[in-house]
Amino acid sequence: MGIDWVKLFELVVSSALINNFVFTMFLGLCIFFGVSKKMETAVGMSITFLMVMVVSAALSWIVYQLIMVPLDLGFLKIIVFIGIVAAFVQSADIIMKKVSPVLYYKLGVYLALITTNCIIIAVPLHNAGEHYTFLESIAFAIGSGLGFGLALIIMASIREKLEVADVPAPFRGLPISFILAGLIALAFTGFSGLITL
Amino acid sequence: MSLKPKSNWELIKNGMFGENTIFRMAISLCPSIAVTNGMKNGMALGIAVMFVQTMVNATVSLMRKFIHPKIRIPIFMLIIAGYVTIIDMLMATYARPIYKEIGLYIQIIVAFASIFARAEVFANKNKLVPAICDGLGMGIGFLLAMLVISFFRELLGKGELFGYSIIAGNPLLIMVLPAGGFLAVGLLMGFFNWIDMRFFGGKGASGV
Amino acid sequence: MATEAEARKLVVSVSPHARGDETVGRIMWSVNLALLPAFIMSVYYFGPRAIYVTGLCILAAVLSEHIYQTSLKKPTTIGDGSAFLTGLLLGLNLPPSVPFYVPIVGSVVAIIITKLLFGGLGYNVFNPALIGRAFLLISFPKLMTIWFAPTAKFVAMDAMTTATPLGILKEEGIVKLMEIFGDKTDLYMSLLVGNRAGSLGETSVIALLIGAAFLFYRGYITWHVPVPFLATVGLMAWVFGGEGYFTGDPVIHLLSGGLMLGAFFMATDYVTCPSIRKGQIIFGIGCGVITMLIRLKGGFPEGVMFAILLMNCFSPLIDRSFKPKMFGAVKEQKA
Amino acid sequence: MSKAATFDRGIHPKYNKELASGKSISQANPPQRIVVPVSQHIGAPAKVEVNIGDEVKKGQVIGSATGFVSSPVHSSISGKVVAIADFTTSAGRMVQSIVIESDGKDESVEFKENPDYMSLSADEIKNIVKDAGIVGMGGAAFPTNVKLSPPKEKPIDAVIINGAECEPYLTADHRLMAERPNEVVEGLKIIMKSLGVKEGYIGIEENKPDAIEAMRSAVAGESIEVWPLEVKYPQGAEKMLIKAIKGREVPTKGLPMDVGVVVQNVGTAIAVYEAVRFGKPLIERVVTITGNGINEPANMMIRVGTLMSDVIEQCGGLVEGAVKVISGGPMMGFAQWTLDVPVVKGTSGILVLSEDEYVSSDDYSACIRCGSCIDVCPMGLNPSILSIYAEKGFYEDAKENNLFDCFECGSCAFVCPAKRPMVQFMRLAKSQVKP
Repeated sequence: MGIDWVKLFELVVSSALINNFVFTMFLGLCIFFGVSKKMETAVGMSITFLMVMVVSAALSWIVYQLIMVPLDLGFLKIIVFIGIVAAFVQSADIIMKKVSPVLYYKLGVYLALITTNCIIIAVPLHNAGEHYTFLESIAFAIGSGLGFGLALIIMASIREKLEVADVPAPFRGLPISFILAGLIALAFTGFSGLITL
Repeated sequence: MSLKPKSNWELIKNGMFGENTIFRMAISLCPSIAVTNGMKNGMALGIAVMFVQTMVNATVSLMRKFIHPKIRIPIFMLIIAGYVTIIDMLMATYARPIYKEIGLYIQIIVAFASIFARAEVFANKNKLVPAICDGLGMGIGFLLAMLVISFFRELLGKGELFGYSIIAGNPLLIMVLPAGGFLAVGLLMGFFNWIDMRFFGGKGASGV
Repeated sequence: MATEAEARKLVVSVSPHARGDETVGRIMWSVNLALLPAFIMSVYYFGPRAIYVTGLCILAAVLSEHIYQTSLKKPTTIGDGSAFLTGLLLGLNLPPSVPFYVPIVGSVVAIIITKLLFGGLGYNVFNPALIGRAFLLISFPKLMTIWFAPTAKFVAMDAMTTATPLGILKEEGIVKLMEIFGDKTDLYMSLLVGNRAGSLGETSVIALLIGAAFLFYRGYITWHVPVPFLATVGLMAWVFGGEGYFTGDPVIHLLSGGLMLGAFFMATDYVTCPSIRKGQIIFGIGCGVITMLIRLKGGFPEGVMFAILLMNCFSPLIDRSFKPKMFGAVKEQKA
Repeated sequence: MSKAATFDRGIHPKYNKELASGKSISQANPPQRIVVPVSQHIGAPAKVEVNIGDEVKKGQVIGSATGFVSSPVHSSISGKVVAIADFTTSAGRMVQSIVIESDGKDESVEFKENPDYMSLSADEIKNIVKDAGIVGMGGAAFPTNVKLSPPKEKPIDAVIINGAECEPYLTADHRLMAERPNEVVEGLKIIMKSLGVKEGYIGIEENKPDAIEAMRSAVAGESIEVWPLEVKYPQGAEKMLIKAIKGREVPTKGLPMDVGVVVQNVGTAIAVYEAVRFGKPLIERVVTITGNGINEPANMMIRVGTLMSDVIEQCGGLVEGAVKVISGGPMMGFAQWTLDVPVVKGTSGILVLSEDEYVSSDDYSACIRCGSCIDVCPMGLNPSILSIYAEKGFYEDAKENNLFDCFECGSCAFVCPAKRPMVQFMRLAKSQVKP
């Protein structure tokens, strides 16, 4: 069975840069604006997100393609996917606490935030909608995770700089962050057309 | 939050303005940009959220005596997911063209922090009628925000409202694109903060 | 004796009591001056439209800064020449044919949204002129891509529309480009003097180089950004720009598009590029890579603007990752 | 050695040394009254040893050292103690000071001469230096005997005499080297002896060829090298000087002795020589009085405690339009609000700026991140970000960016096109966080 590596690679790049979740699909904005204030949290969040996204995409794909599609239960995907994500996050939380308290101390705080985040649930939903293969689903999850992490880290580094800027009072905090995100999105349109899937 | 119980009208008003999900609380931001490139889409999602919010609040309020506190989170999740599935299927059936554009975001209502938060903070502690009012207020507030944002974006970006041509000439295409969405929300947010500070002595949005 | 000192009102301030001559205004006006040759060439090739478009940009930029600052009761900073520079750069980056509202919208977006809302000069994350142009390109894709052949006559715009060399290269290939310009030497010469379609101020490479040389001489820009930028573009054009590997023509890519204007006048913008030298080299290379990526593979014929804007996003991150080499840094430090 | 030694980065301000560099050292008139602060040095203040009404002689101890890092003070005239109270010093602080009214006789206590000084032991030298109240005369005023007593685990292998005098305008060290080179060398030899060091260096900026010449002939036959240094500010900062001559970098938060070097100022070397050879305490020093705001620029031997107003009067007074009086050089000196402050052991110059030399930094603007300051900071810091943090009150962040390695040389402020008061920002931040 031949694996189309080029397509997988393009999928990763496209979901990371061109169709960046944050800048072109507007997902995960709460987290994006919420945790991009400090670099350290942004990095921790990015790592956690990437891992959770990949694992939940894999689990969801298995459940969806191997159980739900054959049984014609596709309409239940929202409930099932959120259940999978919640269960996985919960167990990851418990396992991490037991196995690596250090890692838990560093990343655990973000885990709690993840279940209610649309970006995690969007990946399996998108995969199901596009009928991706297993590997494609994983590639999409990796790309999305990388893209989200990239967005978070860029945003955090700029916001650290903005922290000391004389932003007019009504625009301080969230409004200027939105405008900033808009300008970054404007810059990211430069990537459009780079890869057409 | 408040010490004395509020009247039902106050609850609705609070949701609409005081604690407006998007402009004041700054949660559930994703759809504020994703679906606001046209008023039709914005309204559709706003109504969907209003429906889910109100129903979830009502259900949680009714069931609050029977839900064991330890498992309340998964239960809330299930309730929310249930209603989202209902609205998802309803829209898929009866509003096909709109659903094609914003279907993913309808499904993602399931992960809205605002809906979960109201269930946890308010509905779980209050009787049915206040809970419904709270949900309705929050929902209307959300709908209003959607309408305001999409009004500006559609008008500036396409020169149209609800798809009807309003101004001729070259519109600012960027406003209906992702970048313009962020810009519109940011500028509106700053504008509302300015009004709040200038005329009501507020300190600007809490939020992040 | 105390009375003498008090009567004289001695000034007390913190050291140092000697200061260099450089001021922000002097730097900004020098950059404006350095753009003069390019502006003159744009007037030569595109006629009064060049004055009209650039003038509108400058006027709108300076006015919006002034109005914003006075309405917020802040001291106005239009004297430092930075708003003028933004307007001038934006003007030189526009096609000659745009209707009057395009320069105005661009300047307002550049000054108000990109610069002043972020806290004014020094705090803006993006190059204002480039954001202004990107905003316009996305908003008015048709208007912003109507190019005119340089008429080299001081007449109204009656010239014929044509595509930019990069546009031709992208859509129809190098053969067509040669057909239009004759042989390679002719092509290079046309590109060098600026006898081609393009944005107002980007066409004349010679004029831009004269300005850049002036800035180098004054020490306002260093090689750290432009040289890696140009080198990367040249290298990538050579390696990936042709039919096979290592067959591309770097000269065409170096001389066309907004590369010279971007590399010397906009990527070097103090505020939005990294301030540490090592970081500037990374910044320059990044600009070059993205430029060529977009030119060769992307959806736009020209990538300089987006490349610089994208690297602007990374500037704070780059600055964060590179620290200047500290005197007496202790090597085996344990955290 | 074809190229003059130097360090990385730094700036080239206008030196303006020609105002005073040609003026031979002249003797100032004995003052009618002196004000002697008990703390003219880094470390514990001296303890007052006289009472109001006491008669004192020139060279008499009037304040005694109160610890290891401390230094005694002596009267520089003969007369009567008239007041002991807090007075403003040139650094702008209020310090307990002893005021002595001259009796006009200029009687001196007897100084213990010692022609055979090279046979003294290291400890004897240190004691003489300490009792003579000698402190670093370049400006920092660190007690010299402490520098001569490094802990055992930090062996010293070189002594450098700092003749760089990189501060613009100032010429006191230049004149001393040109006029009294042999005493500098003798002082250096004494210091080397007390530290048991074989290598001695004298670093001089190239813009003082006559001083280099004089020192070269004075060191003939000794194991001492004279090094011309590139003309660049702050060449005379200890760490920069060591880097230039020995190529060693003093580690961050470290001292010169951490790399086995002791640096002493030219004036200090002469003071050491005079103390050890003639038993003379540190009661006078050479001060450059210069700038376009003074009528007659000069290099003068001035008694410690003489009021600045007194000195300025002897130099023909201030010109019309003099706007700023600075104790020290233009880069690191202190601006004065009154001229009734005494010349102390660390006062290297009195600089009077006229209107056209004066640059206001009142209206500064936001940092435009041009990076000029990063290019010149001799310590390799990022002054731009430090100043922004200080400006906005993010003092902890400033500290994390090595705020405390800044020694306030002012190079960043000098080059800053936005005219930001960089040094003020650094001091503000330093005052708000613990090192």
